[in-house]
Amino acid sequence: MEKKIGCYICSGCGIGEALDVDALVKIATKEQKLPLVKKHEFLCGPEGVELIRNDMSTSGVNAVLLAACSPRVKVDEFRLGTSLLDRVNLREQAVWSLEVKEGDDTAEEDRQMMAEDNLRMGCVKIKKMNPPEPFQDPSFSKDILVVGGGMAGMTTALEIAETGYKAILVEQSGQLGGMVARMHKVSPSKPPYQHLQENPVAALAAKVEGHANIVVHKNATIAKTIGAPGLFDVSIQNGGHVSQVRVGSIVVATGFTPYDASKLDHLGQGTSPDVITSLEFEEMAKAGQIVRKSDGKPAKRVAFSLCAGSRDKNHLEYCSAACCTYSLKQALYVKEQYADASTYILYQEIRTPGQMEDFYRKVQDEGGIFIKGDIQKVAVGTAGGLSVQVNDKLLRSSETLAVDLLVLATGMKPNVDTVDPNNPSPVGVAAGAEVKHVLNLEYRQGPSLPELKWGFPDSHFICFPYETRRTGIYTAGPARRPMGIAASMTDATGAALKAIQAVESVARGAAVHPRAGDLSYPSFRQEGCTQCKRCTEECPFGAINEDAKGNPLFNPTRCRRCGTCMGACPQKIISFANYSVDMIGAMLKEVEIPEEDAEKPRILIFACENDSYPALDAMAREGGKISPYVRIIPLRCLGSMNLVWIADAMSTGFDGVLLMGCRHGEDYQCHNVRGSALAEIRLSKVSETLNRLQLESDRVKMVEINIMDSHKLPGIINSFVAEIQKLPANPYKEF
Amino acid sequence: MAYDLSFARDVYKHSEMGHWIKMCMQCGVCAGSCPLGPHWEHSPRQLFQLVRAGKKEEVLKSSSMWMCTSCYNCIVRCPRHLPITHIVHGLARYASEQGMVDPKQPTHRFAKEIFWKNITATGRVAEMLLTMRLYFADGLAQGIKNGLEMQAQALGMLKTGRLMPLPFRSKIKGYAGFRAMLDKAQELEAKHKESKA
Amino acid sequence: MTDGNTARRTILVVGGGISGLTAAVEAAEVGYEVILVEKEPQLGGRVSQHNKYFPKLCSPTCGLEINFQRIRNNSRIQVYTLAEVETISGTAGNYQVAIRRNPRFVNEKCTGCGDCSQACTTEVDNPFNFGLNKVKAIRNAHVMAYPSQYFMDPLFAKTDEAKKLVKICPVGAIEPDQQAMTLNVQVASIVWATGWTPYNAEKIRPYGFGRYANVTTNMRFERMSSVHGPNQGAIVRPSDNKEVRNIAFIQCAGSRDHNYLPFCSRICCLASMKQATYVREQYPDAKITIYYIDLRAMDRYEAFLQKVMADPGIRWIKSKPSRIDEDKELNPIVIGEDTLTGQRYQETYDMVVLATGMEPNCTTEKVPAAGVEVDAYGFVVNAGGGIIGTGCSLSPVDVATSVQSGTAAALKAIQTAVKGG
Amino acid sequence: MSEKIKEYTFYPGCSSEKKASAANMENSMHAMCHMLGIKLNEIDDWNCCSASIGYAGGGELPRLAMTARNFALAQQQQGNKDLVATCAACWLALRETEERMEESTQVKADLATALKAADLKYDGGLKIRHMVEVLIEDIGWEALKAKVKKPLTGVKIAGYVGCQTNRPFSIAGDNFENPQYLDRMIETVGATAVPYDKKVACCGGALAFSELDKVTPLIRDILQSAVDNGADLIVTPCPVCQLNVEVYQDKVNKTFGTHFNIPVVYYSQLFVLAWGGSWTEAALNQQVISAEAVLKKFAS
Repeated sequence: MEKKIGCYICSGCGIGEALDVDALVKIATKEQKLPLVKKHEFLCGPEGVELIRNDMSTSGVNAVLLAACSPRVKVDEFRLGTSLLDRVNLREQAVWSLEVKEGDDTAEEDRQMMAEDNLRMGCVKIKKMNPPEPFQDPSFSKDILVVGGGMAGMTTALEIAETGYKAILVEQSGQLGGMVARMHKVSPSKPPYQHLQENPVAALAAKVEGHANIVVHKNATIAKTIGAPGLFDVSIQNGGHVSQVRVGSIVVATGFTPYDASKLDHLGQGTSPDVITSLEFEEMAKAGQIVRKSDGKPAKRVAFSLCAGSRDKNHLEYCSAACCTYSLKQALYVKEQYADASTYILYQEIRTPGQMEDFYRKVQDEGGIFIKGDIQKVAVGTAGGLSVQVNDKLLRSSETLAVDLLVLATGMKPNVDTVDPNNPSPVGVAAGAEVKHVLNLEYRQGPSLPELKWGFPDSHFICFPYETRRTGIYTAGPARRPMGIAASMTDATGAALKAIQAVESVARGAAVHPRAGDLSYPSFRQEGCTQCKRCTEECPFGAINEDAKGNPLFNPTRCRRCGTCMGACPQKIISFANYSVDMIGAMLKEVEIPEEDAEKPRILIFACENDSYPALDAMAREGGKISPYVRIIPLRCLGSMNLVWIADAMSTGFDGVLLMGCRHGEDYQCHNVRGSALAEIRLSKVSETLNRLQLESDRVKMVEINIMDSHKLPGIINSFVAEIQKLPANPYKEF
Repeated sequence: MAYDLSFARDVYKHSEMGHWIKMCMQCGVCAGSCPLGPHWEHSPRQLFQLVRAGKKEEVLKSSSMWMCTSCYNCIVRCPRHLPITHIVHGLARYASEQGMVDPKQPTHRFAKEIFWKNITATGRVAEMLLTMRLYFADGLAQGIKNGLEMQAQALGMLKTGRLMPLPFRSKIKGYAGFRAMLDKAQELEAKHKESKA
Repeated sequence: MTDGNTARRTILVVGGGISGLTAAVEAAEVGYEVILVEKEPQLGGRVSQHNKYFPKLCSPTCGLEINFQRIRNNSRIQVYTLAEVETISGTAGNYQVAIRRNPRFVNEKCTGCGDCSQACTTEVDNPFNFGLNKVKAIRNAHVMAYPSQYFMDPLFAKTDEAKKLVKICPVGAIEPDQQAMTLNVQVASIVWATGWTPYNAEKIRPYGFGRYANVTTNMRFERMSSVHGPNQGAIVRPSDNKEVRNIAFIQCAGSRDHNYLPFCSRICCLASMKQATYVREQYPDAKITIYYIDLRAMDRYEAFLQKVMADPGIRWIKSKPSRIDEDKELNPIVIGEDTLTGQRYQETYDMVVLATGMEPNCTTEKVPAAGVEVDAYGFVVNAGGGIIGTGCSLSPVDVATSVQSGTAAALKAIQTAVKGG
Repeated sequence: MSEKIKEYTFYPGCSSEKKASAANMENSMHAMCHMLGIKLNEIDDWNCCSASIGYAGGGELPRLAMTARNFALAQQQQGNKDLVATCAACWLALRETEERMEESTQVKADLATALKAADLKYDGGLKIRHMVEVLIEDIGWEALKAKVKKPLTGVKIAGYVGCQTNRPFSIAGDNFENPQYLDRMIETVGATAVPYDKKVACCGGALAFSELDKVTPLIRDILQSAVDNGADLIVTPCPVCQLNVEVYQDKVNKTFGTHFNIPVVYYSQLFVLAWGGSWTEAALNQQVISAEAVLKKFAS
């Protein structure tokens, strides 16, 4: 269908007073040659919207350019049923952000110029914009693979099945239940938060195994996972037998391994058979008799050493979250068996958050003794058992306890293979014949999930805890963060939702987080490719595989639509229907560059639309004023910034370019994980470009902008403009 | 060996409100709430941890529980609702029963040897007698010295009709029953202790 | 308003804080219809009042903005602000809910131009900043508020000035005569995400909040530290606006305490550590003291504890202070016992921040439906059924756990819809 | 007068006996109650409550039994009329005994056995009241104010609540850290309540007997704060507080070189005076530190 663009310019909210709207109409009509241009004094009002809708139904307008306020407001009003919609920000940028004193003709002229340039860029953009066609494949699957048959995995599978989807549960061992199956009882999860609860594994396993929507594979591992969300082909290996399933998404719930106690000599491990781990203690309690391992005598005096290997820079640096509570639980086991039990909790900090404080009190009420201190020495006791010397911090003395058992509350190490995201291994290197990876992904960036820290495979563990950097693959339970049983079950339920959401989004051809619902995805003009591999290496989500020659093999359903590949590509072969190197290049070239002697520099700002752009809006709302010489182009992510645009800007005559992106580094805020970091790396190469153009490298600068930095923006922008003004004008203006 | 729980268990059972000691979470609120804080050997919190650690000597010989003014600040502020005032009183009495209290401990001497005898002798306090016994507890010479030091106070009270000049008072009418009741109560308490032990 | 088929796929989310927002967008992105009800004029809940998140020290506004973006881009979510659930009847799969929509006095024509606020001369205590400063009686709660539509204080709406403002608005958005109305909806399931209120520190009498000018609370401190707060982010003593050279944070102010909130509020330790970094950022030489019982930096937050502990200017005293006094210069004096040295202390500070905990809103605003179990503290206990508690309705939790919980609640709500009860 | 006589069972306690340390409290209480139409029926042959220092010699049961005997006599003689105490320690002992009987069936049974040895029994159900609660709850602030004939205008008073009428059982639900009732009483009689940061500080209680040196600094602080805040007078509801703070002023002055000479009176004395009572009716003649300079002009 022929694109027919309607352009609507609002004169409300002071736009009409500040700007020559008729001149704007003229630019859209005469200069940009848009077929239908109208102005209205209150475009978002019922009459304004009706005007547009009427044109769409009667005049065949199917692409709409609105020149009014920020695209972040009045979204509901302008939901017009077309994907070809763009908004030119006149109000916030060209009116509110500029200081224009009454009668200052120059300032008024500058303001008008900014508005006109904004409109020009909008016109070019809408012209270049094509409707995204959602990616579809008739062989999409909505089934979901769950790896790991412990509490988290079983819960995930059951929740998926109960919602009406099919779950394929793969468990490495011969039975379901995982770590919890080896436990005696579990800690309280319901009021009054004091009583031990029966082990839930058997009941849950029976439900899972009996569920019509769940297929269970035991003694099975994943030999290979190829494909992408909706189209994952998973090879399930069961002994010598390999079966293939196609699934839409995957939940990794492979749990944890207790920290290796053999590394805990300093806590007495190896001193005596009576020094055991909490898991061994669970098994002993489950078997029925709590006894000294050395001689089988009743173990009535039991000490529990918390943080055994956790919160320790020589071992696990993090807190394993559940050990306090499960040690408290184990103290009650002793009490259950022996009325005259003596139980000692050797702790650093008791961490029983929320209502678990009641459980702490319960254990005290049952006579549990809490000693804040470190184990100094463990020796075999004179009458068997152990003598444990503790640096008692509350008594400020070294004390020795006689106990029958010392239980080391070893922490949790996630059972998931991760890879350093900054050095992803190429295909084939890490994936050996021996199956030791959870998913064995056939991804160009390696068979493992990228880690964030300490081997945990997520990306934004505060705001978007389920997101790994592999689209459609979610983690649940202790595989992604140390947690206890109740938390794992909640976590598993959430992961089930994310997995379901992924298959439903894929079915609609829509992106998942963070550009949820986006139907666009990049296409690759393969004939232009020089096999430089930048796109395949840089995609933060590993969406792009490679063929043997190094050509990119793009997987649309792995794509999060950030455009990092587009920014990476020196050949400009990667484009979205509605976002491309060509489009942004054409927009910036459309800006009118005043003559060199006009003393009106032009500064281009590329602003990340997630944080910087909202901050610019907030600045405008708060009355912050910036130089009228800047022209702002929002980007999906600074990762999509292509260096060609800098060259284009310079050759067009812009005097400077300012890049505004999110914080990167360890505490990164980039929604696409690596976008702003990659932009900075690319920028380090820009001086080369500038040198080639014989320009000062100071002309291009990148700043980290936080969404709350609205108050800092005038300073940042205006001082950059001032710096640029100190330089001679860009000599390319004349060309 | 520390943290042998036999002492703690004895205290839990036999010291008034002693079982609450289990519930202390060692936060320290009690210590800063006590008006006699500067004079403590151990704050209540420390006493409780020492009890749990089995430090019998240290606990029972501590002067701390004799420093209680019964102001109840610790009780109302304790986040675990431990009846600290009562626990401390209980420990004081427990120490006394075990014969572990320094015979010169002034509050012990006053409370046990003078006050309790005074009230149980007649059923009511005889204030003048109480005062005299107190002053003369360390012998005649010290008593006269004490008395002279406090002469102004006593005279003021006498002049305003707030001190009975006679040291002795008559028993309450139902004294026989009162005494029998106390004996019975003591007997019951002793019996409970045996059965618990 | 909803036909039967839609109703069977509609989920009501009560509460527009981080848990409710999450439940709403996650369910909508699966493909379900969502009605999101929030009692305040804007979404974002307690999170929006925070200056920064721990452990990354990034702005919560960033996390909220992406959620608002998800709402803007998703036509399946219907948001009602200034709205409260009055009654719930029916059963799982088929609930009838009466929603009271309180008047905003500014209709949807509002363009957010701000002319009315500028013209308005009446100022009121700013509830968003806990009354620490004044704001116009017609306004937006804060610059990033969503929706950006203005609102008017109900008491102001009755005044003559409010009527005069009608003419100020170029688009006719101001309606001081707006009345509350009831909206009846039919939904399959309900996510209860009404969150929490900071514990009223005035009840903790030994600490003197409310009597002593320089004793404040952690939530007030968040606002004081925010660039959009009452002092544009300058951390100063409330009594005289002087620089803060010596500040103390008191943990478990009200929490883990049978006199107040017996449970642990979970987030306060980390919140105070975070606030210590605010102080450090503004005052490189300031002395900071944190009084605590146990430092509860759970799981991966341990790294944040270690990071803050690396600051040599922070003293950590394992002690729950007994009380606070005040000297003649209005300096708070913190009194207690250091449990690791056994020494009693009496320390004078410029300012003391009480790390108050979370009181579940379910205690004061009970779920208006039969059969919803709550525990002794007023937290909802999920025991199956079509009304699903989430986030701080269930337990005092941090943002990440709220997101986790909200996502899980979305699935349970969808399951109810799928099964039809 | 149409007011109905209100009757209560009354437990005065040892210090309120004739020629005992709190005789001024006792005398003024009777005058106050008379003016209010309150009849106090004293328990015949009551015994000591064992006070806060009784624990060293008496175990829990003997101590509780002493109060149980008072309960039994009260019930036997007066039925279940509310049992009122004026002394802080006495009231506390009554409340504690009541509480422990409620908490433990064992304690309850043991006390019954002990009482039986004295041919007594207690069926439970007595309501324990402090005199201040009677004034606030049964008479009411309005009525207390309405009776004022000679408002104590211009007198600046520090309301010293002390410990045991406040903790752990607060009066009429008032606040532990900053109770209001005493300041309100001061305002009710027309005087001015000065701000007083030692309002609930401890005077040392019974330790004044055995550890006077440790207690005098506490008393000094209580006095110093009252004087610093401009008080002419200290008022208190507690006989131990009154005794320690009044009688030991001399000792404090000697020890610390101070010059305190501030009267310490009971609330009952203020009410009697303000309601038109005489100096003697208010028992103000029984002060060790005379209040004449401050209060005499209001006496009828």
